[in-house]
Amino acid sequence: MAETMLIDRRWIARGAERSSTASFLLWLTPWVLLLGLGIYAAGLCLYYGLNQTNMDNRFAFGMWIFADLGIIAMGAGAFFTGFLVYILKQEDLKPVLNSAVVVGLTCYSGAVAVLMVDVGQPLRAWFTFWYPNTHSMLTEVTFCISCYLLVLILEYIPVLLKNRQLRKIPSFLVFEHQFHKLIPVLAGVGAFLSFFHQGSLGGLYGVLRGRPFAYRQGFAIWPSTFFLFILSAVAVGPSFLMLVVAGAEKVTGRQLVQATVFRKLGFISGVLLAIYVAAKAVDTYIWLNITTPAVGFGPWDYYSYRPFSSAFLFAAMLPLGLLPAVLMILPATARKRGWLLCGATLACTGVLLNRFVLTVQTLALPTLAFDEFLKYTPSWQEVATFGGVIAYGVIVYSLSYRYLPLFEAPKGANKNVSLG
Amino acid sequence: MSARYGMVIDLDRCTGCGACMVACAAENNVPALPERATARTGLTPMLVRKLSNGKEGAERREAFIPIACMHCEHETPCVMVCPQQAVEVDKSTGIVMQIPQRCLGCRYCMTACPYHARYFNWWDPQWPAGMEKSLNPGVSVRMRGVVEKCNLCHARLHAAQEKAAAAGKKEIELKDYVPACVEACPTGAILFGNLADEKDPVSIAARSTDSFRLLARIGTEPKIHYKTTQAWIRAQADRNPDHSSEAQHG
Amino acid sequence: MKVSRRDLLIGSAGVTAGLIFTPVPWKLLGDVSIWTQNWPWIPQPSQGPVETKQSVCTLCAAGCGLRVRMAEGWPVGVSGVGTNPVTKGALCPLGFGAHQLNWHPRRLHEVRHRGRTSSWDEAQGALEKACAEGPVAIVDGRPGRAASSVLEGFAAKHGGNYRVALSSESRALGPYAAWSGVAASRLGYDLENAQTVVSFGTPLLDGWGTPGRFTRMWSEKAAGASDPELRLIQIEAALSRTAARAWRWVAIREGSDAALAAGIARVLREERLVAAKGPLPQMSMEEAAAQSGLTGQAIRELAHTIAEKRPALVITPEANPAIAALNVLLGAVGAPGGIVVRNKKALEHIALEANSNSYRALVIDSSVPWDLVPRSNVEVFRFAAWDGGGNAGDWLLPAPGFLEELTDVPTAPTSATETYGIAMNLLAQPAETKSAAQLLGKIDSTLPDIEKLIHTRCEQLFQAKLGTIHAEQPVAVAKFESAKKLEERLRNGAVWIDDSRHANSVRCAMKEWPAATRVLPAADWGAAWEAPVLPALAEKLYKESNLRDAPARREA
Amino acid sequence: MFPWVDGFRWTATHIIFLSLFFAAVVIIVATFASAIFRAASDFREHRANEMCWRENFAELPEEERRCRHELAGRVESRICGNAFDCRECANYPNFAAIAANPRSNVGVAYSDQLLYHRGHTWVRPEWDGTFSVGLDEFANHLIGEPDAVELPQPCEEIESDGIAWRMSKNGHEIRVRAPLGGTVISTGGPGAGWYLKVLPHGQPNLRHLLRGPEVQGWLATEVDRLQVQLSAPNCGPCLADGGTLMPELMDAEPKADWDTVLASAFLDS
Repeated sequence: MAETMLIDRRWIARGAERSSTASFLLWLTPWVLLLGLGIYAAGLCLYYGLNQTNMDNRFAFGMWIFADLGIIAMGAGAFFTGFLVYILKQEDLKPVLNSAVVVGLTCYSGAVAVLMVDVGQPLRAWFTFWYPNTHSMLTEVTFCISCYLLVLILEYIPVLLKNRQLRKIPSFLVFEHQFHKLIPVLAGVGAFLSFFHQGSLGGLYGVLRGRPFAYRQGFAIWPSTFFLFILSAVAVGPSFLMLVVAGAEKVTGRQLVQATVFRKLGFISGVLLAIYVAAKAVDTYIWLNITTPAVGFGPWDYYSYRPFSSAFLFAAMLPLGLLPAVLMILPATARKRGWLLCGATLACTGVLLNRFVLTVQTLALPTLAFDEFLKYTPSWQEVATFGGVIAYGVIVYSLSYRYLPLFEAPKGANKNVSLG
Repeated sequence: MSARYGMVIDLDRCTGCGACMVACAAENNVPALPERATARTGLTPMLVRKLSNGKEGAERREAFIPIACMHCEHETPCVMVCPQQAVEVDKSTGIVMQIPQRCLGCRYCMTACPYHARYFNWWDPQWPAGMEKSLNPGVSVRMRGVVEKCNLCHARLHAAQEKAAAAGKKEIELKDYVPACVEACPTGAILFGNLADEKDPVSIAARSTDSFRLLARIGTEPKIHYKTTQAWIRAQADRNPDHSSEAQHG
Repeated sequence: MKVSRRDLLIGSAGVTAGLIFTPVPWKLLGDVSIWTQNWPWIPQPSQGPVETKQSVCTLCAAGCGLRVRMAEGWPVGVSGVGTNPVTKGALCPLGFGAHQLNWHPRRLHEVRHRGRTSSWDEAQGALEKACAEGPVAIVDGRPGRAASSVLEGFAAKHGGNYRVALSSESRALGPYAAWSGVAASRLGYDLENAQTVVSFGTPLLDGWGTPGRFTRMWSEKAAGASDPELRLIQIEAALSRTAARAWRWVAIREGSDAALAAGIARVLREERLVAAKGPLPQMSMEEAAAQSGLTGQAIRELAHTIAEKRPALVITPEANPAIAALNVLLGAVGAPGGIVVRNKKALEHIALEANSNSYRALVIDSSVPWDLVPRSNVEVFRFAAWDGGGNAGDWLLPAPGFLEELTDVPTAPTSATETYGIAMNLLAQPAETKSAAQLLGKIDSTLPDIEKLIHTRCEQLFQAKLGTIHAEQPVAVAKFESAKKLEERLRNGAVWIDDSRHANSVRCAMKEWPAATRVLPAADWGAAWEAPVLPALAEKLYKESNLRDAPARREA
Repeated sequence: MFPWVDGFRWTATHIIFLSLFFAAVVIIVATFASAIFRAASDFREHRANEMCWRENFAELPEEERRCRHELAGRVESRICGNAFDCRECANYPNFAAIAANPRSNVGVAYSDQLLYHRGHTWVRPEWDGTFSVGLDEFANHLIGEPDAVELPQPCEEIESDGIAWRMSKNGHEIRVRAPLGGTVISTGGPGAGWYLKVLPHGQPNLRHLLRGPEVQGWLATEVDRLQVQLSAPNCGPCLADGGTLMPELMDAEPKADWDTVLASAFLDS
């Protein structure tokens, strides 16, 4: 607790216990290095063009798109927790709210950053707003993600202004005070936006009638994957949030939230996951028996290529879908932290697998009769860029945890003790 | 009246020489790529691919199939997905036009295309010193980072239209508008014309019994038709599972 | 201080907010995107008007009709000439990229002596010295050109020897020449009248002979038909392009062509399928079957199929008497639809012998295929427009490139009729280049100059009053009022064809059935392409796609 | 709407999609803007200072939000909910009626003539209607001789619970809260024994300031906490009997976590 060990004491919330500056920097170092490498790799791709990657005309989307879809699904915890707390008034989830905002912000900004490297002409990204093709799912995604990223930044501001030094500036403090009252509005808009882009990310592949493996029927302009993605995202968001907080607890060696919060997150996650698996099963059944045969493709033919056997299909549904749901719902297992986290991990893995299958397997599978099954391994530049995003997330979260009251619940609660 | 330009490619006449590919590249100022380029990163708006009946030894049969943009008529996949209208169907010609100056390079259209007829400029277009003098006038060079594909030699259509306009005609003479690949084919395997015109040889050929379209059941109604008398070649039109499951595995 | 900080923050926020309502950021965005569309390192094609010139391709001996689109004096595209009766608008795949060849990175711009930069004067000195010291062989790749007679004339005057590097197609006609005594350079294939073509591994559909001549015919008479007018039977170990598209593909063991030919010969004779007499192959049916890997029955059926639809013509990619003999058996030599003799008297060209050490030096004309490496340790002067890598010889002399040289184009080796065309120098010849004829002309100024030779040849054509000039409309030579007019037509890309039929009887005397000779399998790059390098765009065929195998690297 | 797009035609999807999207944008921007405007108006109407104080108060740990009556021993335990503004406290009179039962021997001197603010300042009414403001003994013992003092200029306005003046010692910034609001008449300093003379606007209400037994209890808890903070971590308060504070504590104990000590002593975040 001596000043020398905490050079940055004055920036850390009063009374908050934090590890010594040295050990904090030690923890940051590897992540900063990884981030540096990622920035270098991204720089290569921007300067020399995408020939730095191992993508090609047939594998036009690679690891990055998978990463984006995965990251954003994980980031769904942000809008969903905000929705629960502010709209559905689940006050007891407040302790993880700030944390959720930071997770969401890092996930979304990271994903957008990768997208900017992924496109061939990043400087023309704004054309989408200038010549929007409203039939395209990607337009929906672009509009909503950029919009929701703005929302997340705004939601992050009050958290940021809670920093001990920043709150000493009256204008900040007053603004924070006023802005905080309006946050529910943003939470509502954010929920609306991310609802749509989580969906349109699913639609992205569902509309590809040229790729019968991904193509799905649906309602109005939206294929069924639109709704499945929303469902899976909100199902897995709380799980991921739980894992992040648990990770933070592991790293800091402190208990940051009560077990009841975990229980609640787990329960919500579990229930939604169960619904998702059910819906997914129905969708898969329709797809196997109606959608795919209609365009002259044999559904089981998709799974006749190694390593994408039909085990993939069932894995995503049972051990990585139903099982975690049960683990997180049943009181017997949900009471035990270990089982709860295990369930959350499985759930996240399942949804990631689902995203992987939809992005990568879709492109690997042949469409023309004389095509063959394609293989693709990302180049080090792709991997490094992705690693950079992970590092970026860890760094931002660590800094936020250290200097902002992520978990310190507001003490404003006025408990009056009556006379005597 | 609006035309619907399309082709009927006689696979029985294709010897797989590749003249169409080179002629197409020369006409459209497609650069030759750096050493690292492969068959999967190449720029071949017109691409001749090999077909086989999957058998070995004396039983083996091979044929060749030229693949270019199919200029899908219905729910054109690439047009539907492009976020910023960089692809559009020209209503008066039915040609699917790629607008490289507007393309963001997101490659969504490439994943959408079931025919893999779209190509991404992975490298800066470059020519050996002086060779840029031999570039075809009227066809602008595409920059790195954008998607390109066959646009049915739009420069030639433009020339034909100007010629017609100069002669005070509305309709162009089809003989003035012959895409490079059609012109180059040494066996005359590629028949090009206006599918909207009942009497046009191409629409007659397209209606004949031994003509077919690739993945027709997907329902995008491509305007490139193929034609063969060989059953095993015809069988490659659709992805017949039981055929593929024994033939395609590697 | 506190207040000022607040003002600063609010102020900056206001500025950023206000900026959005000024045109500045939007203009900036626009300019940036325009910049991405005109990167300075991206070349802009010329906008100049395009004019079309007609000529004859000189990249191999086939002499295909060539239409060149020129803008601002540079070729911007080539295509075939539809009115050319032989090629009917076809070109080989490489031809379509040929207009970029002159900028090929391997283009020769300087005289090289054993890898070092040298000068024309030194080269000329060395050649003069060589001529003075001993016999010099002058090797020509395409005999019959005006340039050829310059080379020939020089050889004659300076005690040298004029030699020809025959193309495989010409060599393939050798056996018939040997049996009939007619010069191989006068023989050709009358494909147009053949009904069955039996090819022993000849890339007939892949640029053999005059690309387009056979392919066009095949696509009109054979493609896709179950019982075609023209039957193409491909006998080959590998499933080549031609085998894949042939009416029948007979898959045999590598290098067993002669054995199969013997087998077929036996059946033809024993079953009286042919009238011809003459020697029989020693090889028994069993042996033939064993070697070729076919059953005796299969061979028998094959023989029947061949004999069924006449005239039948057997074609080999190389000189191979053991197979050529089949043509004698089938009576295809000297008959319509077989191997015919062309009208014009041509000299017998003396082929370059394998071991040419008896000379003081070799002068190799740029028309000689780069792959020809005379086994010889004498001084070699090789003319070439491009460095094919590897066998450069002592002197590497930069010759005029594509469209840079005025030359006439004589009959193609496989043609059934005499033809004649003129390829104009549509591009100015670079100062640093000289053709072999030009250098020899500098050494001996009395040699005739090509321009004049072409004049005289046109004069002769005009006098003979034979054949037709094929331009937009064909015009009989007899209809021309002057040689000048005729030459002008030819200079504008028209081609002369001797379409007057003359029955030339040929008698082949074959002592005994020829012994088998090894036949090399045809390369994937079947086109009779003779330029040392391929056009840059050709890589679309083998690197940016899986259509063809990459050409063998010559550097080895 | 998009005349620059060739062949653009309005379709139902355009209208739905774009209107939804722009509605979202408008809401977002409007929310942000209104927050800014509200904050601005708070400053204009001088609510800002009090809001800051209340925000800070909300963040204070409980032991620093004890009710004055608990300190005076009138009630077992009570947390203040009115940011120490007893004028707003409904129960104040009832509690005030109960007899005090203060703790003894505080270990730091205080005077019954002075009214104390929780930020360790005192207020003394002067004969001329002005009020002197100074640092109490506890603060003096902590800081001793400050390295620098940054006092407001005469005629400057200070607001109750706002920052009255700043001092620094050994590189620590100390922000002293004003016990009452008004116009600064004149400024003293460490030497003078008082720091400011303030002329309040109208009749000042000093009810929120501590007096008599409350002060004793308050100082006692302050000293206790100080002991805890200064003693090595994880060992309870030694000298539970109090004892007297030594002067120039900050110089005496440079190693201690003064940042926290000062923050809690001067009710800073």
